[in-house]
Amino acid sequence: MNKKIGFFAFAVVFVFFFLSAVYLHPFGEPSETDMDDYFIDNGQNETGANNVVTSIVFDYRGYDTLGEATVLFTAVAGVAVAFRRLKK
Amino acid sequence: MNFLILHAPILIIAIPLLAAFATLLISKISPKLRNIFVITVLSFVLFLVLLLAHQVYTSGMQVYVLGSNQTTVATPSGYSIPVRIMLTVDGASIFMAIITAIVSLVGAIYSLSFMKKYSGLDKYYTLLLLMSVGMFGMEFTGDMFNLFVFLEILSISSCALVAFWTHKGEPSEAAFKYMVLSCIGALFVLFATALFYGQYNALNIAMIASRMKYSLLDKIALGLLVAVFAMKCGAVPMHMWTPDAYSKAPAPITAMLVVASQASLYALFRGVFTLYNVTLNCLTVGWIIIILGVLSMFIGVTMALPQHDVKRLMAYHAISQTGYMLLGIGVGLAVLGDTNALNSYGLMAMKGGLFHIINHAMYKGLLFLTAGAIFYVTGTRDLNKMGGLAHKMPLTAIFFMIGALSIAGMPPFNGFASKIMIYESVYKFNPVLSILAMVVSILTLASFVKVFHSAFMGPQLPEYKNVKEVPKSMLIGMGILSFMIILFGVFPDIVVNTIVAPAANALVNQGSYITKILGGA
Amino acid sequence: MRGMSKIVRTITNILYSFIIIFGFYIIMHGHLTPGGGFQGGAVVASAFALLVVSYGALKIKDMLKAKNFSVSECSGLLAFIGLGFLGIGTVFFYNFLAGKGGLFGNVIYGINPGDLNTAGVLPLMNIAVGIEVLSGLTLIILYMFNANNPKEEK
Amino acid sequence: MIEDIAQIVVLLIIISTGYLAIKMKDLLGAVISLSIMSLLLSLEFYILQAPDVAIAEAGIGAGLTTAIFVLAIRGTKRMEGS
Amino acid sequence: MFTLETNTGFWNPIIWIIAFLVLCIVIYVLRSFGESSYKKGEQIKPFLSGNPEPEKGDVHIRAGNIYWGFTESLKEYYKTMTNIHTGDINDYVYWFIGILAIILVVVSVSGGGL
Amino acid sequence: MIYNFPFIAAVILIGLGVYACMFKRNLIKIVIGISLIESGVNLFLITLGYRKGVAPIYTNAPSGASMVLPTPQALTLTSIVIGVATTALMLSFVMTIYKHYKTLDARKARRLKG
Repeated sequence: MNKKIGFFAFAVVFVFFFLSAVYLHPFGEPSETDMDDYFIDNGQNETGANNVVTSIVFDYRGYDTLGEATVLFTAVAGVAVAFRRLKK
Repeated sequence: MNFLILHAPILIIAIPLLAAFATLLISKISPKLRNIFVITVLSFVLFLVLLLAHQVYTSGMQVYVLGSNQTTVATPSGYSIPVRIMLTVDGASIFMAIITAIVSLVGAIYSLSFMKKYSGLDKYYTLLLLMSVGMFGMEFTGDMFNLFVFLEILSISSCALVAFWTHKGEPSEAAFKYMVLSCIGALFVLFATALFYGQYNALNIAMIASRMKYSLLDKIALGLLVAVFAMKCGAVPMHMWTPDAYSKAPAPITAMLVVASQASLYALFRGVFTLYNVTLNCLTVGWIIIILGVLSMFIGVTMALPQHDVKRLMAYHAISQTGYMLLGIGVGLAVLGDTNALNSYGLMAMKGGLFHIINHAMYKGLLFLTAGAIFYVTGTRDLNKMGGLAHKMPLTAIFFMIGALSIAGMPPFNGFASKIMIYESVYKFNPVLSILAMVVSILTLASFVKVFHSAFMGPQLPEYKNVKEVPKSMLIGMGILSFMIILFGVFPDIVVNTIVAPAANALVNQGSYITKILGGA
Repeated sequence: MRGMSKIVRTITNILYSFIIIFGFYIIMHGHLTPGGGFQGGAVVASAFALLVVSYGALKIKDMLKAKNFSVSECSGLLAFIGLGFLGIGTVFFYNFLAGKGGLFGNVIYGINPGDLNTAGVLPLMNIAVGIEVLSGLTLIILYMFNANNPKEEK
Repeated sequence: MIEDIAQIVVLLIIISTGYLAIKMKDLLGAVISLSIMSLLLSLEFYILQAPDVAIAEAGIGAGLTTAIFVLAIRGTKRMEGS
Repeated sequence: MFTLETNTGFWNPIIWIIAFLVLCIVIYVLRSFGESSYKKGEQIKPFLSGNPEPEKGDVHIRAGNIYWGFTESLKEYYKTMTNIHTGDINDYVYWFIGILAIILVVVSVSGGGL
Repeated sequence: MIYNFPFIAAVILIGLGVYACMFKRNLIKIVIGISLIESGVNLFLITLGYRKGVAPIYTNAPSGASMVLPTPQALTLTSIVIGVATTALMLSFVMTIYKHYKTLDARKARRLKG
């Protein structure tokens, strides 16, 4: 009984996810690309890096990368807390 | 000073972050130095937040574009799209930041003696700083993906802190449950971000808002955002992780977890009000939030009554109080399209909800800290084993009484001021909701009478003959929060007009937010 | 867990240095070719994971010390955020070295093989993040490995 | 054309390995299946012209995540039931 | 300065504080009318009617006994509620996905905004 | 020719992950499920950024070719590292739970309820 309702809810959510995949722009033809065109056109000028992805990761969205490094640091601290030796 | 004000938005986030990285190294030198360092950093952050708050209230919203050659110009010259991450500090963000800064500082001060006897304290303080970084980051960000990143920082650090006491299994269990739910939630937020990106090729909140079409994909994204953030703030019936995590975390962390849930609440409001605003079907979404709020209020308080673990009881009350905030904001959202109704009671309901956020952070934090003090001296959280503590701990008893009266909405404390705003404005919207809110308030009082009676009143029990008043740093922590409660209770008008009203206006006025960032488009 | 057979150890001995060098190559050339701090850090960390698995707990205690990795993780992060702070004369995270000429190279636009020193602070950030990621991931492996072998710690 | 077919095949194998990862009773097998899925995912990323992500996915997803999972299974139990 | 204007009414904490102080004074005055020759300890004994004085711990009403009637009368409600709060991680995800499904259906069915 | 099949594949991966989180009792299986959701979302992001063209790297790129969108790749890079961090932390919680409870069954490992 409970499982059936759960499965029904799962099915509804899955249908919505599926709809979102179908209703998006066709594969390979993004509808608007102005932000990314900016990166491709000006990335090399502004940062001097040939790899546009690197220039985004460390320059345009460097703050995200800082956050991401922090996430890893946090996880390491969390694992260390979980396995630390307890004071007797 | 000008330098500080100009760079305050990033300094508020970057300084605790730097301190968190340095704390591990510093505590290898000396634990005492580390304690002083952490307190100093958090005090400095509070100072910066107040400085920034003054700036925001005098000259409007602050924008800080990271990595560009000018701080405030969002779009590169010749283009009309913001490409860099930006921090946007308006009334609502700074309102939440004030709460975060105060409670983090109090939590750190309280931890000094509360956590003294446990090992792994270097990681504890690191994670505590990271948790406040996560909250500040969520509150200041103007970028969807950045919101996801800081949501993850917040949830990972708070999960690690919930599982801090590893000598028993339950904290790990609670942390695992919280972690699973928040991971799924964060990934759904990322999916919603991907939907926005796919349609509008933008990650900036203002840019997405200005291009919003409210297509089917936007509706799916809205549903995901509402459900995830309602789950993260503990709305019934997705609240089950809340009592587990709140009751098993160390007491100062629980006080901060309350603020963490409110940061999620802020993200919900930011999503609904700033991303969508009037494009969405206000009445429907408003009623969804109202129903979640009413369920939270009622089920939270009724589940709290029979509990006998003191922190679990308070956690259910936290759920119930979250319901008030959802109710107030939900009413504001439901009448968002209707200018007359919005001015006559909608804005007041939102102000009430927002005022309740800051009040709740203060008194619920205080209550969890007193519960921690009880645990510190008795070693148990079971109410059935307590009694007569007021004989030995008069100050804690007084602090508890202030918190309890405030949460129950007893005049003249601050809880009453925000509750009366919610009652009156919601009564105009729908009388039934208002009456229900009052009933919940009475039940809240009833269950806190129970806690007060069984923990503090009664004859002195033989097993607690040797208890003493808790150490000074814990008293200072509780004292600061009680002082704030009394201050907010006595001067409700000043508080509402200076910090709550700008927050409500910032949420409602989507247009000025977009114009400030994208220029007059 | 005890270490694996001698064959595995011999192969590991030869292999791990190459993997580490390859990882550092990826880190250094992050702004020119695919790769960067994260990818290279992950590759180096997988070399350390290989060492951990093939040698077992007894010897790993002496070779890889969790304390050292913890220090290097913190210092990598401090270097990263420090590079962000250095730009605060204009804005936090401002790339203050890019296209400055002299030691930091003149950028050639369009399609070219590129130079190691052109991208301003990006290579430095790559190195900082690389150090952080490699020590962070190795620390996770070490902690989980030590948690499995509590008896052999002495 | 040929690329599209290759992509479809890779995606289908990804889905089936993902299905195996949640269906297997043997947790070690499930983790190996997950690791194969990660490897194919990195191939798919390469087909989609994202070599940066492909390296990251191959190193982190297929290498380290698997190692962490295997260590966790060693510390607990191998079989799902019982 | 102290008055909080809501649109329908107002709320002034100072009035309440003054009222509270007045109440305290009244209570103090009433208390001063009481018997001044009360002696601690001795005058309890007539109430006990010769029985031994109970232990301190027994006199205290423990938390589990407060509001027993309330929970007893709402037994059915509490039974359902405890059944829902299973503490099972799968059920937590169940509820989350269920509410997500409801919200998605309601939002997408209800149509566009203004 | 293949229409939106990559999107659909990504969504199916997400669905498989959610299914595992809802119906699998084993704690490690739940973590595997979350790993699957994350892979699905990553694939979804990368697929969003694809258009006919070459990788966005100027070194050795053929001249005149258009490039795929670089932003989703940067986002995915971030999300992969976040994924390994969360997975590691969750698995360490699972190990701690096993140490104290001696079980991985979600229905037995629940001391917190009510």
